[in-house]
Amino acid sequence: MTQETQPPLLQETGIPLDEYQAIVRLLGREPNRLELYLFKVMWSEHCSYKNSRPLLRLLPKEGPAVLQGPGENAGVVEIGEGWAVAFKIESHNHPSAVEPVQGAATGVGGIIRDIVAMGARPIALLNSLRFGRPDHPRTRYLVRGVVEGIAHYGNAIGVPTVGGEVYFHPDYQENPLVNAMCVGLLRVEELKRSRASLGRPVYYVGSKTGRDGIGGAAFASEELSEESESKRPSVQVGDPFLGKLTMELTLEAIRQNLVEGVQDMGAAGLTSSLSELAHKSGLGLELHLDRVPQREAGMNPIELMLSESQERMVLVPRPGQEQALEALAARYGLDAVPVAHTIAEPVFRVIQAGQVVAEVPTAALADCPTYTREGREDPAIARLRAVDLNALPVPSNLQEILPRLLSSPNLCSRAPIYERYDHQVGTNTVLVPGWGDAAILRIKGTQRGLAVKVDANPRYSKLAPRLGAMHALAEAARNVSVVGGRPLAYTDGLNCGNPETPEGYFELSETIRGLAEASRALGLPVVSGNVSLYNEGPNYRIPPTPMVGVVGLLENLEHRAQQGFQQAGDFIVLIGALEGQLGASEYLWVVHGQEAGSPPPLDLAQEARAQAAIRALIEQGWVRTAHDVAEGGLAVALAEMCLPRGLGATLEVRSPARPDAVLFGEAPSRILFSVNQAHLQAAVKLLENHGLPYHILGQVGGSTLTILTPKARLEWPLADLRQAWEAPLREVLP
Amino acid sequence: MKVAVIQFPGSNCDQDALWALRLVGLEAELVWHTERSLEGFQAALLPGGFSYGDYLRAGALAKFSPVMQEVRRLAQRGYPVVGICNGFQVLTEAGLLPGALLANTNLHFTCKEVFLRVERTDLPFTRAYTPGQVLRIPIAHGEGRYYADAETLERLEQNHQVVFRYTSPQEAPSKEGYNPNGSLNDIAGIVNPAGNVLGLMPHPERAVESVLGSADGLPFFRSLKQALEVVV
Amino acid sequence: MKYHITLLIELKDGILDPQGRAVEGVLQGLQYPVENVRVGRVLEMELEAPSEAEARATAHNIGKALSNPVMEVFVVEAVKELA
Amino acid sequence: MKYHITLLIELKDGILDPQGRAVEGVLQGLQYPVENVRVGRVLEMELEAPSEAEARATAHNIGKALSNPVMEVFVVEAVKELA
Ligand SMILES: Nc1ncnc2c1ncn2[C@@H]1O[C@H](COP(=O)(O)OP(=O)(O)O)[C@@H](O)[C@H]1O
Ligand SMILES: [Mg+2]
Repeated sequence: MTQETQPPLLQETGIPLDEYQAIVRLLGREPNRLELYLFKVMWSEHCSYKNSRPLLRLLPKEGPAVLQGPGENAGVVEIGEGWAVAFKIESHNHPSAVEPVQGAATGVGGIIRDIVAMGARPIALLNSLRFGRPDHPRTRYLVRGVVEGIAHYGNAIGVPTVGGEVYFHPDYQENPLVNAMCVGLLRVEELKRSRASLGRPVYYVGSKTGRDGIGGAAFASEELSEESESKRPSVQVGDPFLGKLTMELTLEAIRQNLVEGVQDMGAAGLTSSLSELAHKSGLGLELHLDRVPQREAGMNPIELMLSESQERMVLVPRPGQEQALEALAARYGLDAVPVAHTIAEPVFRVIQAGQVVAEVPTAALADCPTYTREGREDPAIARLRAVDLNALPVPSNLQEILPRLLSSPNLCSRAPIYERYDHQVGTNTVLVPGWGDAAILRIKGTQRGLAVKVDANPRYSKLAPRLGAMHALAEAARNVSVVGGRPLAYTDGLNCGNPETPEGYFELSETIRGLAEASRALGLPVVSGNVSLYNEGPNYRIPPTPMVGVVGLLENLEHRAQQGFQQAGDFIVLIGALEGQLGASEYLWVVHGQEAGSPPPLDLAQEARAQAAIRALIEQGWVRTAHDVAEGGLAVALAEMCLPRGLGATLEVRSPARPDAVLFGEAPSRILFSVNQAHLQAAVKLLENHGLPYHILGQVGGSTLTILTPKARLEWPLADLRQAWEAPLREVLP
Repeated sequence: MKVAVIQFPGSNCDQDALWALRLVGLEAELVWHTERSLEGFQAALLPGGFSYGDYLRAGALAKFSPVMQEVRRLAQRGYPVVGICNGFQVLTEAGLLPGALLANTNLHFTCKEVFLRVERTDLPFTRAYTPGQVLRIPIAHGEGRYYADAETLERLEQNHQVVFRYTSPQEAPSKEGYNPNGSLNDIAGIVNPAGNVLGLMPHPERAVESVLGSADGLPFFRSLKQALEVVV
Repeated sequence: MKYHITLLIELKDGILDPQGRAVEGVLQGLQYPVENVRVGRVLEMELEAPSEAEARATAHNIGKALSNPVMEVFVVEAVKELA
Repeated sequence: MKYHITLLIELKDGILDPQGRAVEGVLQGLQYPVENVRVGRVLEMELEAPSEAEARATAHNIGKALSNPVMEVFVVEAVKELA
């Protein structure tokens, strides 16, 4: 059959013929229009992971602390004293490209509901953002909108936004990335899953259903084109006020032990939340559409089933608690309606006005065919990676390079962004944005704390997807370690291009393989995540962007580190090599205008030792200032340690290597820390015992950053560095 | 000596306020906005957050909540009533404090540490401070620009009703840049003429433990505790 | 009877309106010859009332309840009977 | 010539209006018989233009520039010549 001779319904829904035939096989008959739409959304990439599921199996998911791995609304990890953390990352790239404020806001609302669905109280939000060139007006429009949307929702619902990262790169110009991560805290015994027992009423709680974002999940799986810009589904609007009430109602119902199962209503709305609830419970479900609270008159079954109206949850009361649940909802002024009930026959049955309007086996909706494809590296990327950088001239004036790097949009101060986020509501934020490589949250009533960070370097991943993914996990974990947290597990937001092209599939597959390898080497399981594919502009793919969110534990909060120098006279020690590499570095891009070479090699065993060593130093109480050496290299890392408290440093770096590689080159597994004289020897001994190379570089003090190299004395007044570092993002976000 | 922490739909610093009050040993309980009686409470705290989503105008819709009648009664009878951030906005909207809080001049929500000078230490909220003491306390608001007409402003100053003012840190005095929202006369917090109803934009409950970066808000709650012990 | 009500709530003259200023800056940047830009709110709603006069009176009360006399003024911009 | 322009920017029908809903809930709680409350923005400004027709045309362009076509619609509510 050709395109023209396909049944009109296939053209309308965009379901490929082979999938349609699979549907007919599963049903044993032709589906009706509504049923076909149910398949369309459930078999979309966003809901079915049809291109990524076989690859995701490669990721290690087990660990002694893991209570819930991938497969539920969020992963859950035990942290001791009866507590556990639930966390997950979620993308909202396409909605944010269409309407940045609401796209970002509803992304935050959605990930919060996933955490609440596990029975956890959200205690922290993070976000990972990618935009195009900062001087482009559309980029400014997107940055302002996205930041406003995140602030609007997170601030109002009262969950602090404690961290994140932003990267500007021309390959995101048309297709920005907006991923939000949420971390929640729960008592182990209150862990909830998306489950219902037989014959239970299933309650719809929260906001009414309107024609919002019809087909959003399917939309998320299409490339952004001129056409989709005009096709714009009706935009979903976030309502943090109702979101807050819905969240409090759900958590209170769990605390009072009124419910046996919880499920959020996210992408693909009623269809996905109810059919998955039934399927995971090994049951069927009968849904009465007439009972669904509706905001607009005259909504048809397809609209009701596909609506992505926000601030809705599904609660399954325990037997006898129906009235209590309804009374609780009334207190919050929310709708709580038994719209469905579970049945033994494993089918998803939709009833309207007494008629069955759709009936499909629950397993069929879940059993989307998966695809394993042929991947092939884009030869252009391989060529870029092979570029010889040794021939690059060493700049004559090294002095002027540091301020230039500090004012690069990827390295400059993020304060104009995080100042707009409430990062303290909840009074648990011990390390606020700008003061550490990871945020720290305390757990009230214990000595414990959590360290959280999300990370991904698009340049590394663009030039070497597998190595880049390994770096992403290593760096996120390193950031958690340098504040004193022991990494427990991670969540990953995989943002890639079109998997139906060999290049796109190659990048997705390499990224996951890299993550898997780093996971095993670092002993970190993945407990949740998200895949967002088809991220492309009109004539290019985004770089594969694996946003890795790591959560770590501090057993004793007293022992933690921040990034800024705190005490004049302290000695400054570098763990790792003095020299970095130019390949894929920020320096190479900013100063030489090139994105080429290979990202630095990564020795995962040394990485693990470096992280263990810095944690031990912090745990001993010897180190209270530590910072990892990342983009921009040694000089930038040192400046970042001077700026928080305006305390300078004088250091000597003696290396025969080219000075730009020493000062600005990049390499993993490198950590700077400061230590007072009394503990210097012990600290050094500890590094030796861990088999780590190290260098004692100098001392803290003064109001300049001074670096003595074999050939030159470089001296920067901190005031100048601060100015270079603080100005650029203020222009984008005044 | 029990403090009622009023929960409007959308309040989100209610638990934080409760934590801070209990930290100094005060008895405190959450009270849902539909309650019609504050019997048994000797003080009320209106916490920060986004009551009714801050829709229309921050604090504008919360003033219609049933519990506000009782808050008003408590205030009239001379009991301490505190509004922090959104709570301050509610108190001005309800007419319990003069003036209004408008959008920050930078037009966006701003969360950061600011410095405050304590202008009065004879109040149930400030007795544990020393006159002129400079505090380091976070703000987190989008509509915190204090405004009142010239006459009201004049009266506030003459009656010494300004309790907290934005200022620069002592170690780095500066003439500008310290007022985060464009408040007239650098006003961060005011009190009614009787001295028992106080509103402030900064969050003392976020600065009650050194682990949170500052404990400069602790004396605020200690003062309240002292004052309430005297009431009994 | 059902009436459609339009209510405007605006900042009083003389009160700094940073949003208005920001919009003015944008428009002037686009070469529009504008001045004194002020940004306020418009509320539209449907109201049940026995007569237009009563609808107007109720609208007035609503405007009073929803505006803040310290810095705002309100206008009942329109009262239209609905079919 | 100088004209006073009033521009209304409102959410499209069908787009959820959380503000309107919250206001509606409060007004109904106060026993006002209202429904379908929607909250939008009103912009007032002074505009230099050679004629009323041109003022109106410019106001239209301004409305286009300031509203978000994904979610909003605008109306040029009034164009009045100033003394
Ligand atoms: N990249 C990934 N790595 C690990 N787990 C993943 C990944 N992507 C998705 N998952 C898991 O697959 C499940 C389905 O994800 P998703 O459809 O995003 O959930 P939800 O509908 O709750 O947003 C979740 O348990 C999620 O954690
Ligand atoms: Mg979910």
